[in-house]
Amino acid sequence: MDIAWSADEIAFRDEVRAFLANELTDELRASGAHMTSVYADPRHARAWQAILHEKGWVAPSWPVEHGGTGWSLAQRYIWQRERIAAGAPPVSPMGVQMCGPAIIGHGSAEQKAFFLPRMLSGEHFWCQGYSETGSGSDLASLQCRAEEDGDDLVVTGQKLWSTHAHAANWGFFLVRTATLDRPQKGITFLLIDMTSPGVTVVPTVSPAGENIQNEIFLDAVRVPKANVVGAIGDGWTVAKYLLDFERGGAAYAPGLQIDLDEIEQFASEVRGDDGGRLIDDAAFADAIAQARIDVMALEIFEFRAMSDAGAGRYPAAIPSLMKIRGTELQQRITELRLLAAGRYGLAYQPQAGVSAGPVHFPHGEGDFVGPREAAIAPMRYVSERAASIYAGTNEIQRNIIAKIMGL
Amino acid sequence: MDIAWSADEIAFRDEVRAFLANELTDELRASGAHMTSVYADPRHARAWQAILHEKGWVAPSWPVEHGGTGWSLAQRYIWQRERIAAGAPPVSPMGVQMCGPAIIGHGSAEQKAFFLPRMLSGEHFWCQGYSETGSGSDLASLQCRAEEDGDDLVVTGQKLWSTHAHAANWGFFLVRTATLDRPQKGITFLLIDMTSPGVTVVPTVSPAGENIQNEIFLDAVRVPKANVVGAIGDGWTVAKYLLDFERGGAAYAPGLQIDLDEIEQFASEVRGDDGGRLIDDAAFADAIAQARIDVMALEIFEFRAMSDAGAGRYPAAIPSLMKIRGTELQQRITELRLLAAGRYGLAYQPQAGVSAGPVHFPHGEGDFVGPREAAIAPMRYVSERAASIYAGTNEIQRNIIAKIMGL
Amino acid sequence: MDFTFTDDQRQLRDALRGYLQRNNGFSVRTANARSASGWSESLWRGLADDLGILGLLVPEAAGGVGGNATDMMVVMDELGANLLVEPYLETAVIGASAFGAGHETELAAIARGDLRLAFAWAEAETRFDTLPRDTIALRTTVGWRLDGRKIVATAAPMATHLLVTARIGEEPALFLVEAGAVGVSQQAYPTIDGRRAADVTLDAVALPDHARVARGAEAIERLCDIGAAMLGAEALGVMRVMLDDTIAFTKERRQFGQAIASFQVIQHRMVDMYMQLELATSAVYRAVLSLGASPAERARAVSAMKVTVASACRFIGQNAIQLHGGMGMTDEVAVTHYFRRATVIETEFGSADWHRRRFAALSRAA
Amino acid sequence: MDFTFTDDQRQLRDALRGYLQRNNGFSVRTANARSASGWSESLWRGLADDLGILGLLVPEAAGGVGGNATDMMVVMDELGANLLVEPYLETAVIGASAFGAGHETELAAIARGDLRLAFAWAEAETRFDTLPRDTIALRTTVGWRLDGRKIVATAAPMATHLLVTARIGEEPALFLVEAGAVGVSQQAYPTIDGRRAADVTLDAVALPDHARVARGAEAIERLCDIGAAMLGAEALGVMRVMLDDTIAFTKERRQFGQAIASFQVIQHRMVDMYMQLELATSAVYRAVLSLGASPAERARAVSAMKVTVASACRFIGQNAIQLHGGMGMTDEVAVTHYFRRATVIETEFGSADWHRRRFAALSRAA
Repeated sequence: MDIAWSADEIAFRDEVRAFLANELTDELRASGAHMTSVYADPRHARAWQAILHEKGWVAPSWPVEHGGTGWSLAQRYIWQRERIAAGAPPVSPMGVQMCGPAIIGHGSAEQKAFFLPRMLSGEHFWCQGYSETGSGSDLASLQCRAEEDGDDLVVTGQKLWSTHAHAANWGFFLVRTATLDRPQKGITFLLIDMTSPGVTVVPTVSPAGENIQNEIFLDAVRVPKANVVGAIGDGWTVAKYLLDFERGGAAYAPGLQIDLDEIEQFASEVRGDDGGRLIDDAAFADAIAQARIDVMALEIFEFRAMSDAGAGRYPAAIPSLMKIRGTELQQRITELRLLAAGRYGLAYQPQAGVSAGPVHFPHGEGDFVGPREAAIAPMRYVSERAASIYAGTNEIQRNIIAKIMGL
Repeated sequence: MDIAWSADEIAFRDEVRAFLANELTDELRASGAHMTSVYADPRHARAWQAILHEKGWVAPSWPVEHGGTGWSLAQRYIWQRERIAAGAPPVSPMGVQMCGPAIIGHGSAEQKAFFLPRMLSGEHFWCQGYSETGSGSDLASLQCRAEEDGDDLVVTGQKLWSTHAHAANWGFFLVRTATLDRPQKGITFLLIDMTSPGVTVVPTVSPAGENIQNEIFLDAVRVPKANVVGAIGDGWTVAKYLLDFERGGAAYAPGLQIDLDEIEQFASEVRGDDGGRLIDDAAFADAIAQARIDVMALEIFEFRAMSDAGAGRYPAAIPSLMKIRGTELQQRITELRLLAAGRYGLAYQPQAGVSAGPVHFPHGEGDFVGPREAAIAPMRYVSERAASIYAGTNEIQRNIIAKIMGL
Repeated sequence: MDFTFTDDQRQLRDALRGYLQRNNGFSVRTANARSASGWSESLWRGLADDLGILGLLVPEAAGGVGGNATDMMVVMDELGANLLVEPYLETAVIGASAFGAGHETELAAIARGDLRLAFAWAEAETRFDTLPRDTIALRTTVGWRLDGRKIVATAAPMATHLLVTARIGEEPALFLVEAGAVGVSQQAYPTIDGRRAADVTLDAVALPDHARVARGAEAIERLCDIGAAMLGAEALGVMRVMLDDTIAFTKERRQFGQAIASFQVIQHRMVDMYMQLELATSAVYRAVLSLGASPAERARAVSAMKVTVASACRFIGQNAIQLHGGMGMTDEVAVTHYFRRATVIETEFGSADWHRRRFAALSRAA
Repeated sequence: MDFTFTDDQRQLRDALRGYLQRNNGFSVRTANARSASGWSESLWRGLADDLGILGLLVPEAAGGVGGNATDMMVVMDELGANLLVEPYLETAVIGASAFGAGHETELAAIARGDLRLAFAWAEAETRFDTLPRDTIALRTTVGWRLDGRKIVATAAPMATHLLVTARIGEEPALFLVEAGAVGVSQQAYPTIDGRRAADVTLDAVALPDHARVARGAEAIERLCDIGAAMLGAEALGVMRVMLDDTIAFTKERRQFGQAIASFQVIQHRMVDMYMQLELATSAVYRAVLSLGASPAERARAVSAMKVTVASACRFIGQNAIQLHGGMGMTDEVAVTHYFRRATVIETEFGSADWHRRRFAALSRAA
């Protein structure tokens, strides 16, 4: 066992740092640093992706032949860590991390040739069409129907919680092409041009007043069968492949460490309850220390998963354990951020941050009151309640782990 | 609404205080103050009961005609509070609080005339025979059998977790007299002379090394049918009546307040982590304050339940809510006690306390090291893990409440 | 000792509940909150004229109802359950409690609905401390001159007058300031619960002599304790709705072929929410019934309550969202609005940490 | 970066596991713990002669194995899983780490099993602070004189020698003292986890010059950190058994017609126990792998670990008892013994509060 990064890994880290120092503009840094949720706004995300594309670093986890970087898991972890530390906005995950692997694993040669380069370049900006009104955690119960009609599938239905659908030109969807004995059967994985006739995107306003998610209405949308990934009716296999693709790559800890750094920095500048600096307040200092300790344990847990995956071992419960713990700490840290903000944490001032979408509640423009950090705090707190809900609620994750434990 | 005690209630409190001040001997006080679990040792409990019997205060919740005090719920609460504050040992609950109500509600005139006076005087010291190896939370599944044979029932089986059975001369049992469609049917409530041939009591050693609970083996024990309370086969009704008897009388808060007083007193005498007194340590002071705040809320919750019960209202979920919250705080406070004890909390020194039964682990006699409070702390911590298990685990209580909530 | 409501209190609650259902339904309330002013004049008038509750704490001699703290608790609970955005707490609770003899005019104006108040106590450098630090009142020949800056004064943008804390030398005091007075400027913004607040700058504001409404630290602390206690009562209504909505939603919502309320983990979570609500209710009763007690006893009960209520608001609020799943993350369902109100209540008049420490100090002193 | 065990380490673990199953089974271990001496001479000899692990950290030149910290972690984990009561940590970990050049004799005696040590660092007035306060070492013409009193020195009643911290003026130092030396007296007692400890009085104890084994605060803190890290490794074994036993018990135990492991609330509780164990494991790995780092980095990793492990010990321990129901409240089932060991580990070498504060101070300084 060895906890130190190797000389090669350190050299790689330095290369990454130099790249980030050179390429990040002030505007991009601000966009990464003042996010009001975990999502960057699409405009900056695309601008940053263009820079990465030039360098060939958009999709580290992809195979090299499709444009991946050929990095080890450790290098990928280092990249994420440094990227977050430098304040760069994240590349939108819907294309590169979610749809890309599906195409790579189950797509046709034509699909790979057409979609993957455009995904890397950012020409295609992707959204996801999975959840429905009656199908959240129980995704397999989805009802959005696609009927075969010659060379096309005709899709009618409704999708929810589609992040950035309002800014996307392509979407990957799960639709029902047949109703069979098990709900997982008869589902098809389909790529839809979001400019197709019959596609309507309606903004969903989040509790924080932002339009990040959307509803998508599909009304007899004609989609060529050539856009089916895998076989018709075999979409569940594709969707599961996608979930398994990034094993060993979970990296919550780097972002959480930066969050804590920001909060500590802020707390060293404002007054605490006992008259001194907030950072010197015993209860607050205790809470920060506990959060740091928790993040440290999570970080090593991530290292261990990475090391095990590298050695060909990867306990099935790991992704669910990571998701639960990562999001619990993420939410806990938004609580600390809100606590640090004190009374200014009550003010609704999305204009102080960089929102991932249009803001729909009444709010000011330009100037804001109090510190920027305090203005962002309630946005983050409210937005991050979603973290324990999306991608399988933490209750569902515990069900999954219990099953793996043989209970 | 009014939170103040009335003048009458205050006068009653003063009467109680005067009585306690006069009657409590130093030995009895020590027995109450240095308990290693929630149980007093039988010898002191009986000595104190004799004093109460003379005063007529053994069974406040009983009807006056059977020897009750005729007190209001508020007076009963005041009595408990003052009794605990004065450090008096509790009277054994198995007779007066558990078996007594069953006899009062469902017993024959002969049973009342014979058992109730002896229960009050302490001549009969009672134990309970409910739980079995396979029947803990699922009490109705009990298997201990009683066969009818002329005027007798012949009982064979095994009972667990019988508090103070080693010191009892009478026991109240649930036994199966028939196997019917529902497990609750065919159960009989039976009073058994513990000196009967065929009764064997085997000590159960607790994790803290004490013998408080026991196993009871019944091998063809002949019990006159005259000792059946209620009808043969109707024992479940009697057992449920018993549970309902003390509604509105829950009083965890008074004892927990005294516990916290003791811990604060102790913490003001020992050193804390930052060099000053433990009580001045920020983290410890915070934890104590939180516990006091929690106990305050519970106290008013108890007052409300008492007030509502007095007004004829008593939501069905109340006993389960009280049990959960009372035991959670009870356990939390044992954690604080252990924390206060510091390193001396590791030492196993039951000889520093007054155990409710013989101690079976190797330990010293007489002299102990460190403060007495520290020596008792680990005993209490370990013993009180039982609080969330006995009388229906807290998980079962939540099931009960969920059902009442209509879930 | 008695914890039952009187028949009058039950009637008051029922009347208020019916009125608000008719006049402050969810869509109406949301529209009011998002309007330019952020509140409804007609609803305010209704509280005064139709219900008479603006004067609930105003003495009968001054045109009010002369009600007691328990009456007000009943009202605040219902206002919480209906997410009222109008400045009732600031006006009818804090305002009515601030004015004593000599201010009958203001009390009457409160009861009539002509006065809308904001309580500007917080400053950038005081965090949750109750007393003023950088807002200074100076004696002038005709009265007072105020200078300073107040932050996040809730309801200030919709107030006719501000109750401003300032210190005269070392003595804290409370001043009544017209919102439009010369030297008063506001930077207004919404709060995350759909209300309005402002940072208020006071630049050589000239006030008449009788503008000093109260003096001394105890007077200000008492007002904050009254405000916190009644905010706690409001929280009970807010939390009750979240629990009821969550129970209803989980009974309706089906996943994997069954209502999610049938899953044991979900059931136990809602049991714990119910428990938190009962404990918070108990703490609020004690705080409200202690408002007339000695300052130390009052403060201790209020701080204990605020800690208990903050924890309940967080637990019930977060779990209400969690159990609503994705639906909890849209602005369309009422529960998200209650969640945000609960989040604000958590730290209003001091965070749980602040009150726990105050409680500990008071307990030590006792 | 690499978090995999070597083949040698896996073999070591398997060999140790098999040996302890044969020679330290639950009833044997319990009988040893309750015997007059509280430990087993034959098992101790076996650790030295059959397994060779008493010298695991002793350099090969001194007759040891020359193993590293990861090797020791593997061993401690297994000892935890088997609830060893013999003074292995005190002797083979702390002792072997305390002795440097010039103490080859003692190192060899450790490896041979001839030395059994106790680490007497705690004093009545220092709570969890690592450094001595009221134990004083004075220079004499031939060596040292020790006076003072140590509390709850675990393993002292079964030790041949004590490692005693004392201060020389302001400088802390570590001394090797024969357990039977003139002036050394013990008041011995069991601990709640079935081990033995003593309060040790040192009354003008005369020591030779070379009895001073180490000097300076850093030397003592390093020893405590090594002890805490390896105690953390032991905790992993203790917790793993509790989790495994609980899973097995809940799958077997039936109530209301089904295995209690089939109830969702019970399942999620065990998932959370598993989570705590994984996080504790991660924290222990970091602490153990940081033992050779700079003092600040080592201390930070160890304190973080101790907080994480304490919380895991409490959560897993309490829930293991809870899910065993009444069975968890008897001395007969193994889980109660593991629970008591876990409870002791929570505060050994400092409570979670103490380490959280140390961590915060170190983080601030960094």
